[in-house]
Amino acid sequence: MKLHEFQAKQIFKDYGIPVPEGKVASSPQQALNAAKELNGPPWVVKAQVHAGGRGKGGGVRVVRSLEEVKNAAAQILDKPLVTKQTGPQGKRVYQVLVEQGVEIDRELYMAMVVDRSRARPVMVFSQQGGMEIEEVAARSPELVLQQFVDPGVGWMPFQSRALAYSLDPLPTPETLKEIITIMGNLYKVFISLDCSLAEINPLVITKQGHALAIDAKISIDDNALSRHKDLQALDDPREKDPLDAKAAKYNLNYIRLGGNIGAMVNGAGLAMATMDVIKLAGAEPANFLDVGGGASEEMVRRGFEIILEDENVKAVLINIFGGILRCDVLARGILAAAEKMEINVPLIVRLEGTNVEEGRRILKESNLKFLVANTMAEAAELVTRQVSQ
Amino acid sequence: MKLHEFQAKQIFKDYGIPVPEGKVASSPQQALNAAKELNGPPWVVKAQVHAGGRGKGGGVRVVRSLEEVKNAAAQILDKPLVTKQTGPQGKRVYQVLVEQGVEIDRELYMAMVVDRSRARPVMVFSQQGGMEIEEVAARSPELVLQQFVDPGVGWMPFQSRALAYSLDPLPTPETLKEIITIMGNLYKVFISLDCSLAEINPLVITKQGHALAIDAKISIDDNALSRHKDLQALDDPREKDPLDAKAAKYNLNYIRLGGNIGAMVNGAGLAMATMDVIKLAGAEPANFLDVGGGASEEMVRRGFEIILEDENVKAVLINIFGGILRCDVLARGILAAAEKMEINVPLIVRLEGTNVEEGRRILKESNLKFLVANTMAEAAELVTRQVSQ
Amino acid sequence: MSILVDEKTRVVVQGITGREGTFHTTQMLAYGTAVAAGVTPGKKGQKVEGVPVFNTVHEAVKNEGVNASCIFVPPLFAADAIMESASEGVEVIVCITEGIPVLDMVKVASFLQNTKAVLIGPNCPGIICPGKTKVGIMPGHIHRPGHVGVISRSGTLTYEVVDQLTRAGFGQSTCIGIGGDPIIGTTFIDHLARFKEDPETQGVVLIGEIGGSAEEEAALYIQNEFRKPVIGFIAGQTAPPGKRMGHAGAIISGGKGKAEDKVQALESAGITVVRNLGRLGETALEIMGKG
Amino acid sequence: MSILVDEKTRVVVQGITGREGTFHTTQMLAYGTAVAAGVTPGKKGQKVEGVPVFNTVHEAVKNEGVNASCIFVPPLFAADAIMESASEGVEVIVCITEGIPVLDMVKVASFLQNTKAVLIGPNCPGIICPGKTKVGIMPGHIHRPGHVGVISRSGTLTYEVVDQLTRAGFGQSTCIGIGGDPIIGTTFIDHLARFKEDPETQGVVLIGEIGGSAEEEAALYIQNEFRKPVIGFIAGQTAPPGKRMGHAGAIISGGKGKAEDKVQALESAGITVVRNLGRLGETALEIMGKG
Repeated sequence: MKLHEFQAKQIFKDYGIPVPEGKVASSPQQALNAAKELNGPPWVVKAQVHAGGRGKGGGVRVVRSLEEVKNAAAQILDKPLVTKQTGPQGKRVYQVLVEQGVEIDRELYMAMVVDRSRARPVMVFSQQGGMEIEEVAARSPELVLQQFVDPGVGWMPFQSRALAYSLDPLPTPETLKEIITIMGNLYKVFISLDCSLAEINPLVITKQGHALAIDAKISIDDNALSRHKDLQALDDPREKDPLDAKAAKYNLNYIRLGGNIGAMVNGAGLAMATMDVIKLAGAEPANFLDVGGGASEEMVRRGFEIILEDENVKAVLINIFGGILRCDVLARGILAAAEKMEINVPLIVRLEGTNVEEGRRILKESNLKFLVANTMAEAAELVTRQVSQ
Repeated sequence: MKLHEFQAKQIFKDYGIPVPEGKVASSPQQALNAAKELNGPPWVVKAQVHAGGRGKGGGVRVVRSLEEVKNAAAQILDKPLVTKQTGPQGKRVYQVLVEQGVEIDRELYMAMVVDRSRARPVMVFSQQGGMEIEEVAARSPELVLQQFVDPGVGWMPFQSRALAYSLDPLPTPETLKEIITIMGNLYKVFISLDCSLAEINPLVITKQGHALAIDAKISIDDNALSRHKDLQALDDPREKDPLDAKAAKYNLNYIRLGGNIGAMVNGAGLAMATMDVIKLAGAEPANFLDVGGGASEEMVRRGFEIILEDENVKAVLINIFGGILRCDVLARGILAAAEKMEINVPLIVRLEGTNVEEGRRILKESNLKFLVANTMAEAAELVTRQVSQ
Repeated sequence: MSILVDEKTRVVVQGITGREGTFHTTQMLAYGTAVAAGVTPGKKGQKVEGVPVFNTVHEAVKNEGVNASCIFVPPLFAADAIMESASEGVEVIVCITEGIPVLDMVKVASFLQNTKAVLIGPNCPGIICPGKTKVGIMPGHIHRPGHVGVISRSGTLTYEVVDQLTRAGFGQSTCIGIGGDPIIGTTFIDHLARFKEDPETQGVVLIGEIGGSAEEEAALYIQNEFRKPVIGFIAGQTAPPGKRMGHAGAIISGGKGKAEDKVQALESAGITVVRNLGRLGETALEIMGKG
Repeated sequence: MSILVDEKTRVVVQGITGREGTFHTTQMLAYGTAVAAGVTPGKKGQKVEGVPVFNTVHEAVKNEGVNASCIFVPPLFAADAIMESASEGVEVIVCITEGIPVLDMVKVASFLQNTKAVLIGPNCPGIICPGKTKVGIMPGHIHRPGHVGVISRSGTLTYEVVDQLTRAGFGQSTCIGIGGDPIIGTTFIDHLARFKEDPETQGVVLIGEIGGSAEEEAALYIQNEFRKPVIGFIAGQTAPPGKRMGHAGAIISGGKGKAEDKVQALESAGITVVRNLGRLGETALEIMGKG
């Protein structure tokens, strides 16, 4: 689960990572009121939306008068924000963060993620922070340092020193101390909240010599959310496609895509391979839907409904290889959905694996109209036929 | 640093380990008042003193009337408590703990220490708790279970289950849950407070089916005390020999013994070996004193003073092999002490190692009277001569 | 021969009294697996399909001599269950559970370093030696005893591959789903090394997917160390870019993880990569000859 | 030859600007040790006796190619200093610091498992190869190059032993103080194994003390694996029982740790044990012949 910048900054504040003074606003007038309560000019007005590249997309404005604060907020809230991560349709912005501007001397980069091959959290740090960090990493890898955390000891002071003393030129001892404190606290945020990402880019050193998190990005491990009741409240369903949100509600791993072939598959790997097959057949998948291993009849029904609610869908391919998900459960879920809604598109069903006989029998004995594919290759052929019709 | 039972029980309470209701008292009248505020009869009156074996020594009394509470407290506070750990002279008791009695169904044993060869904390658990636990361990080791803590993960629920489900017969699920909770909390106490020992013996199951820490023993790692300001206040200097207390004040590793040869040595190993030599020479060491590696002139002076303040001391052997402690520092410390107090006993000095020439010169050029030993063997001979005179 | 498990393997099912645990215990027993014990704390004395239930893995080891475990406990308790088996000396631990928090798996990985346990999974279908034993949830009937080893990050995709292999006439020596999570107990390389030493295994099918760098590392290993024929498949060739872990994720991965990179890594190691999954069976016939 | 360090060893002193760090840097330089760098955070650019000071061990490794460390930082910061050196690939770490909390050392022990570092200490005098190098605080002048290896849990007691060896005509190949704390980086056995392989070492003096079971374990190792002559000494034969760690300590130690038990363990492994420390030199002459 991604957090908004203002939510992440509140967490930073709670954990002793300094952030600029700021307030969140949902309207130009609220933005104006917020600016009045903050020191300025300058102020910064920032779109609160789950998408990177806001700066280049016009979602971050530095302004020097109260009037400009209001105008900037109005512009950001008025129309969808388009960045390289949102696609051309952009994303609607519901809130802006109004902050005091700061005078920036240097921009650093600091983040924590889990390194999968080492199975350890790692802090990534660079003295060349800012929007171009990935280019820095590709061009000058020696400027991007990593410190891996031994779970037996946690984050250690020597690791903070190894990173902070790499700064060239070296800041004052006071500034170094602030940066070192922020490193320890970022680790605490990461571990305490089960983060999959905690990123500060840029971490700036102000002209006054203070370290400050100018941006804040936190993602929470969805698998750990159930042990963080307080964080669940930070979810912003408006950030999701309505069908994605509905799928999330039923614990379905669904991503809406642009095509016209709906797909319901069990297992992420088989789902991806099924999408590949659809594409190779010359069609476009309308979605990725992994109903998962432990899917209940209810989840299958909801998943099927969600696929059919997508008006782009012209045919549906169900590709199930039963393992922990049993074919009979799948069949009953499909029938339960079919009872409640009309199915106007061709349905291609390919069932294999655990309890396959029972699943096939249930479908066969129902009133449901569907085409049977016995293999992936056959499924691909049928899809091609639907597309070319 | 050892804690009193009532101090350890307060910590247990703070960490969610249930203990009987109780109050501490310094006089029979206070004990009576305490009992009135507690449910009873019965009550238990327990000597608060840093020594094991209180039960057998008469330091723990179960009483059934308020009058008896007062009498028991009076008896305990009146004369030194003698147990197998105090020596025949016993130890004076300054406080008693008055507690509500509980009806005991079973007595278990639970403790946490660090296992030095595995370099890990270990929880020790037995269903045969009580005073005879060491005999149980020797006779029926299969009744004493151990779970080692991996520092990378801390105490895990499976470890609590491995211990708790060993109970035979198995208590009710509710009681098991209480015991499992106590295990997790005992680990938290141990790690959070830098304990060298956290022990509950007995951990009882009451007739009502509740788990309760009837006794509590906590020792804090002296090396870690400086990062636990709050715990430092729990030190009870009355528990120490006055010379031991003075030595502790100056960070000297001093233990008063019964003999007549005072000894000042650097390094615990050499100090022990020097004691061995004194004994082999037919004399008895008056003390163990390791002035340590980083000893300052001030520490040497205080150490020498402490040795001389022991009226049993008939001769002093100084055996220093300079390493991190330099011989010149040692010599200056001795002279500083000699300036302030009269030295009426023979002094045997054996100096070697770092800056030995400078140390010898300083002593030689002073007014101090002393005998020089060039080797351990020579030092032993001189000691023998002093003893036989 | 087979790798890791065989007909003598005695399995304990952790979480045996749960819905999935009970269902797949029945399935495993039906396949012929020696499910010797189950564990659910507090349920000692019960039986599931005739299998005795214990409170702890310790009891299961002591009473039934189990040496492999199959875990069905819920995600927030699964890390603890893995460590329990490992601490009791269980040699092969198969964790079926999906959705274990990543930081829990960081702890598990650290813990396992000090044990002799081999962890398969989590979030995996398990391991099967056709005709001998099945420790996991894969549908047994699609497998045949034979000489192809299968290693896969995916669950159901593995069934698809095995099904095609069987239909093409290729039996399997051992099939292992190593799991699809970011942190897993064993990698492609761990099992390739075992297949290398297994005389019964004459070729291997390796099924990867986008994300991470396990396939690239496996390619390097195969190029340097592995002489039996290998067929590869990478799922997600047409997948849109997945969740990005900020800049940090991209920096850490060094740009690896895309399907095309993996396909190239495998191909430049001399491995035949199947691009259309429907054609895997045919490709096996071309590469490994008649099954 | 010598073990672990020699004249080519390049040493970084952690905590070089402190009182002890500076003093013993001077002493080590005087002995001929290649002290190539010092570390004190924030003091980069200073020099101590001509030795350049850096902010981190990383800088010391990069700029001066150090491969051994000698640590003088205060007890609450020493665990961190050990891990810093280990994480930078420093191969031999000597920690002089006394008074490190035991739970800090639990972490250090766990951390070192994943590095190639050999930790000597803490609470030890260090290691010396007479005539070649000294990484530690022992008085250099009492040592002579030769063929006796010395391993000791004690600091000053080691000097006493070395002094007697030298006076009796026995030089030393390498002398190591492994440290007197409950948790130390390396044990008697680790170094016995190195002396076993070192052709220059013809015999070993092993100096133990009461507490723990390291001497008993060493005795077993010597009996089974070690063929060179060994002389043992155990300090604390007349010591009163020390601090008791409740019943738990006694249960964990299984009653081991008393001087007499250790003497017996050594003697029954065929090792000559000196009971009166004053006679160690003589005993060496008897056991190892003329030095």
